Amino acid sequence: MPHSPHWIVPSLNLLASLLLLISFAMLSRRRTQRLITLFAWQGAILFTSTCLVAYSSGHKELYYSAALTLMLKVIALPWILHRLIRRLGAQWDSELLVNIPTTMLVGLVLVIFAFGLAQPISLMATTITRNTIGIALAVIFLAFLMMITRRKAITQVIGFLAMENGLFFAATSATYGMPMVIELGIALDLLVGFFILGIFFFQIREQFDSLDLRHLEALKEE
Amino acid sequence: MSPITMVRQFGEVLLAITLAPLFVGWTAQCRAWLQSRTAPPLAQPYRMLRKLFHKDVALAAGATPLFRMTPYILFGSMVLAAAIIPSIATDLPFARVADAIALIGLFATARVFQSLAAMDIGTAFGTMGARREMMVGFLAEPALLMVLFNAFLLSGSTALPSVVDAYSAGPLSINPSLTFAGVAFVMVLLAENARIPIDNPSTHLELTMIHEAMLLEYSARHLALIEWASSLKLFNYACIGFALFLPWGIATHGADGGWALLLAAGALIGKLIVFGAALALVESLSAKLRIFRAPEYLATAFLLAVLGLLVHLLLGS
Amino acid sequence: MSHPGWVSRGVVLLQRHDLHWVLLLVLGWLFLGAIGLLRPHSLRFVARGLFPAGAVLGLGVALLGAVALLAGQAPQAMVLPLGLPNLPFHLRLDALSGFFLLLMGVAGAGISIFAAGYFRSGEGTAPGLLGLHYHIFLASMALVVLADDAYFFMVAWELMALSSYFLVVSQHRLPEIRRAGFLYLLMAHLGALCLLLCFGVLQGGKWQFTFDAMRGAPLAPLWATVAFLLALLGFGAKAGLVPLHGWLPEAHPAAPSPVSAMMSGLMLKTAVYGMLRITFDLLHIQFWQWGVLVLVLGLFSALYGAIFAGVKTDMKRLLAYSSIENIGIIFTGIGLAILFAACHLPLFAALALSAALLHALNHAFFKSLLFLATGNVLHATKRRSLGALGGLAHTMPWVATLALVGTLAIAGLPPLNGFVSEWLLLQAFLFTPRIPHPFINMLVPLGAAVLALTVALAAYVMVKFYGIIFLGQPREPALAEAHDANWLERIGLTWLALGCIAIGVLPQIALRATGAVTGLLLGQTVNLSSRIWWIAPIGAKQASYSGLLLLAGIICVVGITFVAVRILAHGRFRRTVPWDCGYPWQTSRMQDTAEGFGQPIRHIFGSAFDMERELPSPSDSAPRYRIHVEDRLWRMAYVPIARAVQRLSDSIGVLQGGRLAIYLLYSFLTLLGLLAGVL
Amino acid sequence: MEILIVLGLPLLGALLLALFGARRFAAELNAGMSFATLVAAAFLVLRVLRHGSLLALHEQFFVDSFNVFLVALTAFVGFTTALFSRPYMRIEEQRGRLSPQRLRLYHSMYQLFMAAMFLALLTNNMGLLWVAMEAATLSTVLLVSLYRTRASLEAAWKYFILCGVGIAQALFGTILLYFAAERVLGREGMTALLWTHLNAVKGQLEPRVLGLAFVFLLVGYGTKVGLAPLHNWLPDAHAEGPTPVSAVLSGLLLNVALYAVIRCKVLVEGSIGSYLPGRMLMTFGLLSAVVGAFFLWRQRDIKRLFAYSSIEHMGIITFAFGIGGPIANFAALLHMTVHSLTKSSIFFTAGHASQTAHTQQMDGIRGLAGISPTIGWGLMLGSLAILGMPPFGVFASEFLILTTAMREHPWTTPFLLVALGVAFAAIFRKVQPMVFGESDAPPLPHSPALVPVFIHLAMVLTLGIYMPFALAEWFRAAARLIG
Repeated sequence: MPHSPHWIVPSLNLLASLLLLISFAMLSRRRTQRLITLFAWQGAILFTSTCLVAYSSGHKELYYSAALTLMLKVIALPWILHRLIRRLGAQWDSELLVNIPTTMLVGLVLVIFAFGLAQPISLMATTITRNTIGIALAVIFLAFLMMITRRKAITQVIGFLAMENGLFFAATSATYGMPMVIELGIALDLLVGFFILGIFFFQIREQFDSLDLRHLEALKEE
Repeated sequence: MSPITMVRQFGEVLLAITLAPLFVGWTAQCRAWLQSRTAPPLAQPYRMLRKLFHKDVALAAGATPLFRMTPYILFGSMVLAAAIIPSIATDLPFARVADAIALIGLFATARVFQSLAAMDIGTAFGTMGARREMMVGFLAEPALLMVLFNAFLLSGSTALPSVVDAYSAGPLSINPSLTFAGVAFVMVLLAENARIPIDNPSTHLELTMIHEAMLLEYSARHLALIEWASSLKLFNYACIGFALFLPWGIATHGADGGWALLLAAGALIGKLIVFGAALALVESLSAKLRIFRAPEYLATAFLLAVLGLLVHLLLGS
Repeated sequence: MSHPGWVSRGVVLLQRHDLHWVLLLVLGWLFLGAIGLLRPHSLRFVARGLFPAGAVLGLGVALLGAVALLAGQAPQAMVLPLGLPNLPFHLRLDALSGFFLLLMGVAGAGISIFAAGYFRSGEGTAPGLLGLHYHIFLASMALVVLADDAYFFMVAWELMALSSYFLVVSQHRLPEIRRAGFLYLLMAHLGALCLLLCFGVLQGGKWQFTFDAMRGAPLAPLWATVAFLLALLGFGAKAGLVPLHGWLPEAHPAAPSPVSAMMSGLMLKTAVYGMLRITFDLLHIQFWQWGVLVLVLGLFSALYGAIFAGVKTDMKRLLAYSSIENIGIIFTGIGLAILFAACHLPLFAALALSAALLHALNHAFFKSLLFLATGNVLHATKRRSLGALGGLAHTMPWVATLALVGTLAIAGLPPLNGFVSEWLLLQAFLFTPRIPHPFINMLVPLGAAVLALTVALAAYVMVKFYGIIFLGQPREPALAEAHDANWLERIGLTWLALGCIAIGVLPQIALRATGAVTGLLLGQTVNLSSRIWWIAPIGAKQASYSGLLLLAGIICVVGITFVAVRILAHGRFRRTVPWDCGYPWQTSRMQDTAEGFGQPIRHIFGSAFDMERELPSPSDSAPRYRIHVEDRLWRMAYVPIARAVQRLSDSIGVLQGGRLAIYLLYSFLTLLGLLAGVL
Repeated sequence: MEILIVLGLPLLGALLLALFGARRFAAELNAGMSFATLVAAAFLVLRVLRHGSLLALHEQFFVDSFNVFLVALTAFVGFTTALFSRPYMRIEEQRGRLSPQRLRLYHSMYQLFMAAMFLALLTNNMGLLWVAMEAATLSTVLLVSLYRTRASLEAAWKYFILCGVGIAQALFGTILLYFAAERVLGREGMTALLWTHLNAVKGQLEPRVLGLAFVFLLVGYGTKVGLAPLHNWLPDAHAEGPTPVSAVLSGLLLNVALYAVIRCKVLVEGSIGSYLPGRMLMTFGLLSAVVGAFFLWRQRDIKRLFAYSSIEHMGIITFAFGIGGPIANFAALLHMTVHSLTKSSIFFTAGHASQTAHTQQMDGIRGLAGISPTIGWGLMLGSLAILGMPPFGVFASEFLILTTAMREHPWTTPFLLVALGVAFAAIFRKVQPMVFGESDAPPLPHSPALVPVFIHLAMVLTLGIYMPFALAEWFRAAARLIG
């Protein structure tokens, strides 16, 4: 175990709490562009925390995944998203299914639940980041909640990506990251999936000339 | 089987064949007296038969062979029944052919043939009569079976000779269950033989008649045979009743020499005279029921028989 | 029993490979069906060629069954290298299966011969396909009684249902026939599922699916009862026991007449077989409560069937309800047998069981005969409603005569076969007071009364059936050119009619057959008197009956009377018109109708029906009387179930509301729920 | 070696078809590649039969009796489906519903999908399993939306989001699994995600963590299995995609997803030693069976109908796995096999049926037996088979499942009865008028390729009355493995 300076752990916890904060912010934002920005911030924090973990724990391969995060989640995806919404003219996210205060409350409950779940795990964890597992789980739940409460296709995708972030954070914080092969595979899937999404947006657009999910409720048991 | 048993058998059958119309005549006479009419002579049924036998048959156009066979089948089955029922003696070689239940079956066969024949010509009345006859039949049979059940519980057998033997072996006593059964049996007898209150043999009022409606198309010898068969039926029922409820005097197994037989014959005639009178009395006292009341009437008979059954099982004799 | 030498030698020869022969013949049936596909559209090839061959095979099966039954050797077993791993197909031929093979073979032969003459081209399915289904049907029924393990039994059982379904819908262009077929297959499948569960209980947790293992496995009383109830459900559904009878009056009329005959005469009996196999063979204990249950169900079905047969005006529907009645009688016998067996009165149990078995055999004969006869009427007149028939005795004397035999037999009249079994059953009832349970021994005798009522009602129904179809005047002019059965059909009908007479006249032989079965199942047979023309099942003193002598007696007396009348009187007669009651404008439409015949029954048992009447008003110029009688149980049992399913499926549609967010919510809640669960 | 071929051939096929997929011979090429894969799979099977289970490439790949028979099944159904899709897609093209470009996409994606499934089946690495499952989803999303109609887009979208989210849960489950394993096996040599190693040490894995992990894995992969209430994507995707895709989705993808669930169940049950996972599976199974059955009752669209029937059957299989024990597992494996064979054949006939009638609405499909007997009787026999009518194999497995359930968990049997009964009524009352009755529709322009249908049905029939010794042994071994 290489040396880990005393300031590492507090700063990691700080980052983690920032992550949680951002998730709540995403939950409360209405404008799609804001969401994308927040998503990018989330990626950035993830990148930093991963670097810190890599530095402190001395697992070199974590740097690669950090780099991967940087490229993918901080630069590539937000950029593409921005261009997308500009092309699709979908900057404005209209109403939510549930009003914001309620969402917040539910989110709060979820966070508590997540911490409760993570308790046994973090007790066992040997990593210096053990306390952040609960936060990772909370981030996942909140992303899930966001997907449920949003109406537009793009926002759902962002929620999906946020969930991915949460997972990544969980991986790094619980186990110093998965083996490299898996990381690559995951990243690849993410990328492909994202491209498919892009294709979708245009197809949906040309069929429904809107990304509002209300048009996507035709298939049901009448 | 020894010649004496054969003689007994045939003697009984002949006795039945000859006595049956006489019995009907006697009943009619009693009725006439009770209704203070001048009675027809006792031998009136015989004259009737003789007249009918010498007439020509007027056969309806659409009649099938079934129609022409039926009178013979009716007569045949009734004679056969007479051969099975121990009216004067129990040791009859032919009695083993059918027990009481089979006897009911035999009567049912006769009934079905008569109804089919009645439907054969395709007149409105024939079918109506057939329908009503069958209805009375399916209502009467359960009651009759319950009556037999009573007898079986007492004697442990449904073969009439054994029943009689069993009774006469035991002490002479009126069994409570049998009283119920007896009443039920009489009611069934009235219904099955087209007597008041279910049917009236001496009317041709179309809307109420059952038995006569089935005979409308018959004439001459066919009619004679049918009439004879129905008198035999009444006679047979009476004999079944005697065997079940008043078996005294019937020459039982073993004790059936010539004198015993004579005695039995005398007893039989005596019972018939009394029964005929009683029958006439009942018929004169009661009024004919509407056809739709028949179910209630027969249900009562059934109920009485079942009561007898339960009484027996409860008192456990 | 004493055979002449050559017979016994032949019997020995057959016994040695009895089961193999049977299997060979059954495969022969399948083969016949298969080669029918070579020229599926040639009626000549299939009908005139294959069906008679099938009939011959049927006779062979019957012979082998009889050998297995009467030669009284040990059961033969055999294993085929098919089926599931660890569970190859087991076959077994013992007295019970032998009896039912006999039944199927004999009656099936008659039906096949008839079918050879019956099928016309251009009626629904191609003849080749029809032949395939028909012979698979026959073979699967034989395999059902031969099967000796649960899996093979179920396979044969469902194969039977499937092939008969295809036969039922052979004229599938008519929607109502499709509906009937659907209802039939559905009920059959549900019943099969119950049987599946029943075997699931019987396998005793050790996955021993062979019947031998099940015989050995002891069951707790509770489990045994569960198994029994499941079996009752499953086989009751197949047998058409009320209230599981819904499919029967639909499917039997829908099928072509030989198929109706097969279903009613043979297929229902496989349910009886299964009931006996499980109750007396596989389950090692019985409880008297079971007996009471079966008895009550049986009596109820019997009465119910008889009542409805009385009011129905479609001749095949009428016969279908009469099948329910007869099945009810058979199950009454089984119930009595269970009751007696549970009370350790094996002799009386044997009596009741012989009655049930014998009635199964008899029903195979007379019901098939009558269904085939209706087939002839259908072909000759294109009419199924009694209201349009009448007077066919003049135009179709063969059918009329042979149908008369069937009518008298099913009406339970001596000296024909129907009477014998009912007589035996009533005899069995007479001993119910010996049962050592208070109440039961008082109430069960009433069952005898219900039975008597049923039998008498059957007579009523049959008078209606025969009288209205064959007697009277033709109700429609078209009936005048109705044609009689062709020679193949005559052979089939005659064969079955002879069966009715033979069993009725010499019931002793049939009793020997059933005796072998009761000996196997109860270790007890009714007492078989040495002379061939008597039966006295308990003892000559209790009761005895002789169909032969009864018949001889009637014939003698009738003959003597006839001759006497000719001698003493004369034989002259002249034809005249019927008496017109002083109303000379009578038409054939003024005869009493089938509805009219149903009237007393509607009057007496009115509460059993859903009736809708259409009465003419007195001032009606063209008065019409129409009455429609429906099965009340249909409304009370079947419709609610269908409604419940409909409602549930309507309400469940909400789950698929089309909103992605809601779907996500489902999975989210599932996740949280499970997490809370493991926490 | 065979493993690499089995994996490589579809990838190669995907590449080739991406290039030539628009050409005339593309369909034949597709079938050819599938056939080659089938041959390779056959060799793999022989190898396993001869030498037993084998590990390859640093233990990254693993073949045992459980997955090898799924590999064989997948290759076989993949091949027959390719055969079927040749004339089917040709008719679609003639009808102008698809352009050659779309066909290119279709063909290459088809091969890619096969490759993904083979990877999922063959890999020994739980992480790779996850990757492969995700890849399988991604490759089919575009197939579902192949027609580019509003409905198909919507279906594909829902499919993508629901399965994507589900898969994400599965990833978290995998992470937890890794987390638990790492503390026993350590990070070195990357053995901590290899199923064989995990299986070896499953006794020492931390129960609570594995319990949590199983929940996430079950919800994740269960979404792809189509377990209620996670099933909502399934009917839409099956109904709106082209029929061959519906066939492979229903016949293969669900199996593979269930395979993943079962692999996880083995580990978890070994670790926490309680019946909790089994009970969960049983509950999910029963729920899916009942829900699926009642959904069946209200269907109007033929492909939707059989999609729901897939949900019902997946429920039954899951239930059987939940019961556990040699017999139930055996039955479940058997049911997996016969279900995928039967259901794919049904989809073949259903596709042609709807082409004949120019509609997927069942009210519009009538009298198939009259128009073209092969389609009609194929549909009738297939439906009877899937409804569990003997002598078809589905009955064999249902026989074992029901008889086992009756003894081990009697309380479940009423639900099973209701599910099976309602499903029977629902499907048969729809199929009967489609096959029988009158119709005046003209037969298809291009002769339908129903050879696969009858091959499948013949195999199912055979399994019902005779099971080859090798296959039985195979199932037994697999059943023992699952425990």
